[in-house]
Amino acid sequence: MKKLINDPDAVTREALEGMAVAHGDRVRVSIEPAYVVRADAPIQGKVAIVSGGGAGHEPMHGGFVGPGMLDAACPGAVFTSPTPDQMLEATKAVDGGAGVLHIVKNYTGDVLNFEMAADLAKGDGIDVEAVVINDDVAVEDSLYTAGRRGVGATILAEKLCGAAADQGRSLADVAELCRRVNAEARSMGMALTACTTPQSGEPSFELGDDEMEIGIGIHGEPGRYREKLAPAAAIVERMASVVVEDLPFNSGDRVLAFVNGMGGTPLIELYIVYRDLHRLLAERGITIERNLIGDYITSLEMAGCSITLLRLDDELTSLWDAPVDTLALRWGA
Amino acid sequence: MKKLINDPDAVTREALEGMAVAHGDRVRVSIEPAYVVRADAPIQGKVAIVSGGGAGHEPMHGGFVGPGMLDAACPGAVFTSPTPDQMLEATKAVDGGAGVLHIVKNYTGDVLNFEMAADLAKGDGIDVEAVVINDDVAVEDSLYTAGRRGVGATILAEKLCGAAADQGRSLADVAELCRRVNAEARSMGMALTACTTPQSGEPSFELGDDEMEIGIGIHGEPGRYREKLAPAAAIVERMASVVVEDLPFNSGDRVLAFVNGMGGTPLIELYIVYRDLHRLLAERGITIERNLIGDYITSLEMAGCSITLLRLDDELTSLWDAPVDTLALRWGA
Amino acid sequence: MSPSDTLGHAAVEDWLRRFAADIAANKALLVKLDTAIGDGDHGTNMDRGMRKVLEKLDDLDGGDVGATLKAVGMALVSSVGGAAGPLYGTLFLQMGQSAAGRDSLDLEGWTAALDAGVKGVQARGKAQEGDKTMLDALLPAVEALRSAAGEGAGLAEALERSAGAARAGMEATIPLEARKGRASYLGPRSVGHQDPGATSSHLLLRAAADAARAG
Amino acid sequence: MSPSDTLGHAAVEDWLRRFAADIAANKALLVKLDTAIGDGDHGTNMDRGMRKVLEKLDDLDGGDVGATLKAVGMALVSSVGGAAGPLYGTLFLQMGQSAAGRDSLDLEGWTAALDAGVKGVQARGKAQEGDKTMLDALLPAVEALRSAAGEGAGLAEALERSAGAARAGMEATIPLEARKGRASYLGPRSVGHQDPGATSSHLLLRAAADAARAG
Ligand SMILES: Nc1ncnc2c1ncn2[C@@H]1O[C@H](COP(=O)(O)OP(=O)(O)O)[C@@H](O)[C@H]1O
Ligand SMILES: Nc1ncnc2c1ncn2[C@@H]1O[C@H](COP(=O)(O)OP(=O)(O)O)[C@@H](O)[C@H]1O
Ligand SMILES: [Mg+2]
Ligand SMILES: [Mg+2]
Ligand SMILES: [Mg+2]
Ligand SMILES: [Mg+2]
Repeated sequence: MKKLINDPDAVTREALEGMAVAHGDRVRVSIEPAYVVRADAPIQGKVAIVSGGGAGHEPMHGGFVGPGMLDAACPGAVFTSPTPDQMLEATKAVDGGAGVLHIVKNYTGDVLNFEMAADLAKGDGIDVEAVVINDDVAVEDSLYTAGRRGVGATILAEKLCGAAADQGRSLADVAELCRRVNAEARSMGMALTACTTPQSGEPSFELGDDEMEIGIGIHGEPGRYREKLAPAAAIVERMASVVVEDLPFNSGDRVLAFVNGMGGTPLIELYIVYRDLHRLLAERGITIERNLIGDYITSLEMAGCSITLLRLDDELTSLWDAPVDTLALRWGA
Repeated sequence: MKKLINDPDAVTREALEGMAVAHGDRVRVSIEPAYVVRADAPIQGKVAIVSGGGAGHEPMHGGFVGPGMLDAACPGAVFTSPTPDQMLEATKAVDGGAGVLHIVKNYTGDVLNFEMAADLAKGDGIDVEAVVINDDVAVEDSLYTAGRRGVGATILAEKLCGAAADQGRSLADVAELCRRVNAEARSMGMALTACTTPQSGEPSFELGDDEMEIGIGIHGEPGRYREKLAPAAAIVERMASVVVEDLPFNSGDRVLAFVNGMGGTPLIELYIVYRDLHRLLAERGITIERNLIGDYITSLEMAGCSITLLRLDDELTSLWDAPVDTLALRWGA
Repeated sequence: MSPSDTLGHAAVEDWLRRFAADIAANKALLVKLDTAIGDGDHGTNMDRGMRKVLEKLDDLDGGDVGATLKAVGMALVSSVGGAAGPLYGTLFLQMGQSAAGRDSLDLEGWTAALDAGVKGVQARGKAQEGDKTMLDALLPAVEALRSAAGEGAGLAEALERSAGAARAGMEATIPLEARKGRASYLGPRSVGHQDPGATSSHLLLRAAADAARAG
Repeated sequence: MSPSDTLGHAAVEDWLRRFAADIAANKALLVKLDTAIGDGDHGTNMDRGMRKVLEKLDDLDGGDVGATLKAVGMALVSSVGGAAGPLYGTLFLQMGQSAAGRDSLDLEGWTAALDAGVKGVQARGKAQEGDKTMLDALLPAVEALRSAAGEGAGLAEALERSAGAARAGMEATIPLEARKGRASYLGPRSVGHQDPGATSSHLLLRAAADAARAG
């Protein structure tokens, strides 16, 4: 295992310490329990937004804490959902009296821990709503299973809900928006290589030189399918057609197209993916009205990418364009 | 070789096509010859700043084109300096009558091609100054060799000179500032893994599971030294002490600390590196006044990092804080 | 020393310490199993939690088995994270609830406590037997306790049979396709692998049987 | 057909086509050599450039050797990039300058042209013999042409000797520590590897000797 770390068990803590000394002007960092809140929290009268999840997906979520997006983020150990006490403390730290939205990615661990945290926070008199994001079309949607994973749409929901909260909307409104974003977004991911968690020290799966995993999540799990390596255009076709047909996105739709790197893929390749995605959508009469290209929801050093499409309307577009001032997303501020 | 590409010989072109459809509101992209200019170029009366170099270092340089930073960037093939005709066309496209600064990284190819381009542009009546950046302390500084490489300081120079140009300073002034930034900055890099260019298809060097390369550049070259893998704090000590002692940075100095990822290193690790760097500098009485942490000058998917320190004074600090509005660096705008 | 037919507070502590040691010893195995069909953290998650539990046990005073089990549950909830944190946390919290105020557990008390714990896991995780989760070890273990009691077995013997049932349930997860937890994302590719949570649950019941025999 | 003692325009074209073919055939080797002590692009850079040159040659009209060589230099400058682009570009531009208006080159003309080209490379790149660059193949090649002429050798024989000297110079780069170009960053670690630019320069002069023999 080759990593720039000191101690596999201290990765999250030491990175938080780095964040604290680097960005004390923008965020307040608590090490124990571990959470990051915007420096000026709580904002009185504004709905606060809290997210969290295992570490190893950076810049998600800590990089999205700031005006116009998240009020707090709770990181767990690498790929391990954080615990209710972290979420509870973060929730208390950001509550400005208008309630707190928990944006939760649909993984059993995240859902259960956030559930317990919400119960505790409610016990403390804080108004909490939780919305579970489950946009990953690689997984069958079923009542009898853990259901679809939450992936790229999480970031879009965090941005859009952050903007809505800034407009002074109520907790119920912001939560409803979050559900709508989730309902209008679909994602799929693929990997060219595995990743290695500091704790395990071994690659998360073995893959031949001419193979790729299609339908991966963001935790180094093997994908749904193992296939022969293909050119970028074919990979884009393979993923985007499933994404498009699932919602479905139709001719005439305006979308936000999010091409996300899994951590180990050079940016230049993401632009090739975007080029091919743009062509494919154009052929289907779908217009990309906004885009996001880069490493935003990663899986350590995994090489690969994911594609997320969100159907836009004027409201969503204007919420997307609203100012945001975080470490990883910043405009208009 | 596992890459999200269609054709090893078309990587730069297809990525530029992606950039053109993604960011047409911010930049104008020319495919043949290949260059990227800010959408509103030329800015009359402002000194224009042009940089360029091989591709594979993204977001450098295309990601730094925009208000407050570069007016144009010229990408070559992966790791191959662009050609004079590209630089000439870009120079013409951005000249607003106040002259053009070429910021050139010190590699024989970059220097020679920019030299030819400057000669051609001068022949066309454009006032051109070139400043060569050579901040890499891993390489001996000597009149009889190719000298030190240009690495992390390039980005700092581009930002600071962009801000100076925005203030309406003259070409001579901006060039002088660029030389000063170069003189006050030092860098060193290391790799945990090699990288693979699309053209060669093979890793740029072989490295054992317990080895690292110290003193690498940004082109997949082996480093100056091959050493046993070490914890992050020891690696930081190994690199930062050379950087500090080279200038030297002294107790009482205020610096900008730039922790750069080589492309395949998770952001969480860069924050651990920053934590350890912050400690080391604090012990030496050096204050980090500004910082930059992330993948800005990369070497494809190489895992590793570089550390750049720039000695600040009030002028440099306020130029750093000035608004910048590019794809990869954006604040105050 | 012949095995006693109740688990006193010391025996419960012994059980927890054995479990912590077994988790530590099997950390790499649990990581490996979780790497195959999950995200490779089950071993480190459980180990982090059980190390926290050991710290708690060192600070304990009083002999209330229920209070101890609750403290264990709280420690797990606030240190394990992932799916296993709330699930094992709930198991212990519910066991503690069931055993509240008791200074020892006989077979009936132990069975009632474990049953309450397992019901808590079911309520929280909404999984059923055959979904390829820890429940596939836990549910047969409760069943085995009941039938052992019906056949008049002593405490140690009953816990031995419950550990055996947990082992069989754990092994029976191998051919299953996962329907809950992270492994469900793999669909058919989850077949052929033993569930990590069922494996740690077997360790839990194996440690209980060992504590009962020693106690 | 016995070799002629001048290189006419057709022979010059033949030389350039042979060089393009040799570069294409040795692309992987040049990449490998450049990977060891540089950035692994010398083969693709030169191949991209020589493919552009071939396009240019197809469009040529007129028999001015100097004009052709200049066109080749321009094509290389605007397509190769890296260090090799300006350096090989300059080599051909200066050769073209020296041969301006000539429809053929005799040994003296060829020697003068190559000498001018190599001086151009030196002026641009500021390298000296022994710095482990293409000059380590080029400079001995010019030297060999001169001594062959002094000894009364014919054109083909002189070019053969010049190619031999280039090969020896190329091989002699192996033990050198690089002082120019990317390989210099390696310091002592550059020792033991053959310089890629010297290797392509040997191909250039080998192709010239072959063209002269065939011509
Ligand atoms: N809904 C559920 N009900 C019961 N057990 C579950 C459920 N989901 C997951 N598990 C158990 O949790 C184990 C995984 O735990 P762990 O790896 O620590 O958490 P995570 O999956 O969040 O990484 C699985 O092997 C399975 O036995
Ligand atoms: N200053 C110089 N003078 C002469 N030749 C040089 C000089 N610098 C580099 N070279 C030659 O250029 C070759 C490398 O070319 P290439 O790989 O195409 O460019 P780059 O080094 O920019 O990637 C080296 O092997 C060397 O022979
Ligand atoms: Mg996990
Ligand atoms: Mg190169
Ligand atoms: Mg797990
Ligand atoms: Mg090269």
